[in-house]
Amino acid sequence: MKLLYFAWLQSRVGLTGEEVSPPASVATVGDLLDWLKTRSDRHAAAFADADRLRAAVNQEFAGLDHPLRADDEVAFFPPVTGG
Amino acid sequence: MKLLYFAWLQSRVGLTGEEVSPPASVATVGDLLDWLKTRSDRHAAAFADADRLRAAVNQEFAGLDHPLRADDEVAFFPPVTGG
Amino acid sequence: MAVRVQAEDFDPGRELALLAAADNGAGAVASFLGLVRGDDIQAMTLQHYPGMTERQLQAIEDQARSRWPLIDVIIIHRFGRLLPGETIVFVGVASRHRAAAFAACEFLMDWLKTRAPFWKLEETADGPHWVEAKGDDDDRAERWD
Amino acid sequence: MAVRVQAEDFDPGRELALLAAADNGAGAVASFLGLVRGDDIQAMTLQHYPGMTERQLQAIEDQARSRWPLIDVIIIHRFGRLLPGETIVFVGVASRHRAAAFAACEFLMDWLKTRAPFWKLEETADGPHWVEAKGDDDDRAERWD
Repeated sequence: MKLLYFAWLQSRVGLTGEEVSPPASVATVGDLLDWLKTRSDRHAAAFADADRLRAAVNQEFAGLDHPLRADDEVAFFPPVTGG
Repeated sequence: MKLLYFAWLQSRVGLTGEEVSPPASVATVGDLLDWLKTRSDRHAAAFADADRLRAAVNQEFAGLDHPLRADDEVAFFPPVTGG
Repeated sequence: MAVRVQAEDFDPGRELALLAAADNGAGAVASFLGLVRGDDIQAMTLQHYPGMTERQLQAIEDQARSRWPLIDVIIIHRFGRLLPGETIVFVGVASRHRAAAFAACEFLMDWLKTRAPFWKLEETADGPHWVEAKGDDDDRAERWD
Repeated sequence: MAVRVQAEDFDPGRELALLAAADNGAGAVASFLGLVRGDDIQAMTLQHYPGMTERQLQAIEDQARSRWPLIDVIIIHRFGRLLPGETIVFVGVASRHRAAAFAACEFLMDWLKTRAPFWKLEETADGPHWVEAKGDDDDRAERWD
């Protein structure tokens, strides 16, 4: 599973993205977010406040209950501020 | 008193404007309009339907009850259609 | 003066560049360009009331500036005979934020449509005829009362 | 394709001229230009999500076209490091009538502000910081639901 991080999430995690293989129990975006917190202290801090984050699955916005597949591209980021 | 006509009022009256000296009884825009109808058959036809006309006194929109002075510039025209 | 009434053509892109000038602190520029549609008319002649036109447009600009914090306003309206595709009117507004820029630009057009003394004579296959004012334009202008 | 995501600068006047092209039957062109304000920041870096950005902007254009009869739409959004006064975004809409052009232009900006994956990093005297999303932008976007 390909993960991408944007804006302040990049510097908090210390990565712009990563390739991960979560366990089968990770079935949704919310599951993935909880599992990511266990990967390192930086992950734990970066993903602590899920309310401040948004997600996209395969380049479409997705909620916490969105189902995941092993080959999905999943992005996490703060609310957008373009325009 | 200087009168100006615009749009279809010009061709109906047959004039783009005229210099007039209405009698003292002509005190308002409405009075002027009624008096103009007596000047010729073309005037009578052109000014017959006051609802379709608008007026300006000294280059500001004015209603039928707007008072008039001898040296005013008074314009009559249909509702505007610019832009 | 930001209000111009002219027979000559103009370059809307140049006006947009003036509104977006780097040193004026604007974050938002909203603009409107009105053109002669060419599908059913051969030409359009715009008559206006010289003197009153400039006064009214300036009054409309003043009114917009009193309602929103505007950095710059440009209003250009042409008169005379125009062919399909030619520009009739340009209204552009620069402000710090987009809400004010959009609102002021739309307000300027709505008031201009109902308060600036211009009249359109369309030349069609059936001959020339004066355009009738639209009740819809009055309704739009009244939104700002 | 009417959607462009690019680092390079562009000429908004040229885009306006494309929208006002004489042969497309448009009577109304509404446009918005967003700029880097220079009063309190030294530079602004726009990060985006390549791929998703283009998809979202195209989806926003499609949504606008399904709501209003639009002749042409141009959306340009820049990314990378931009200095005060530089253009960030251009949205322009051509339609037969002004009501549709104004509404669609404002709709496009409101949806772009809340749905296009861009993030602004401001460089100020205090150092760089990521701009926080504004609830006001959400409110404006929800007007169209």
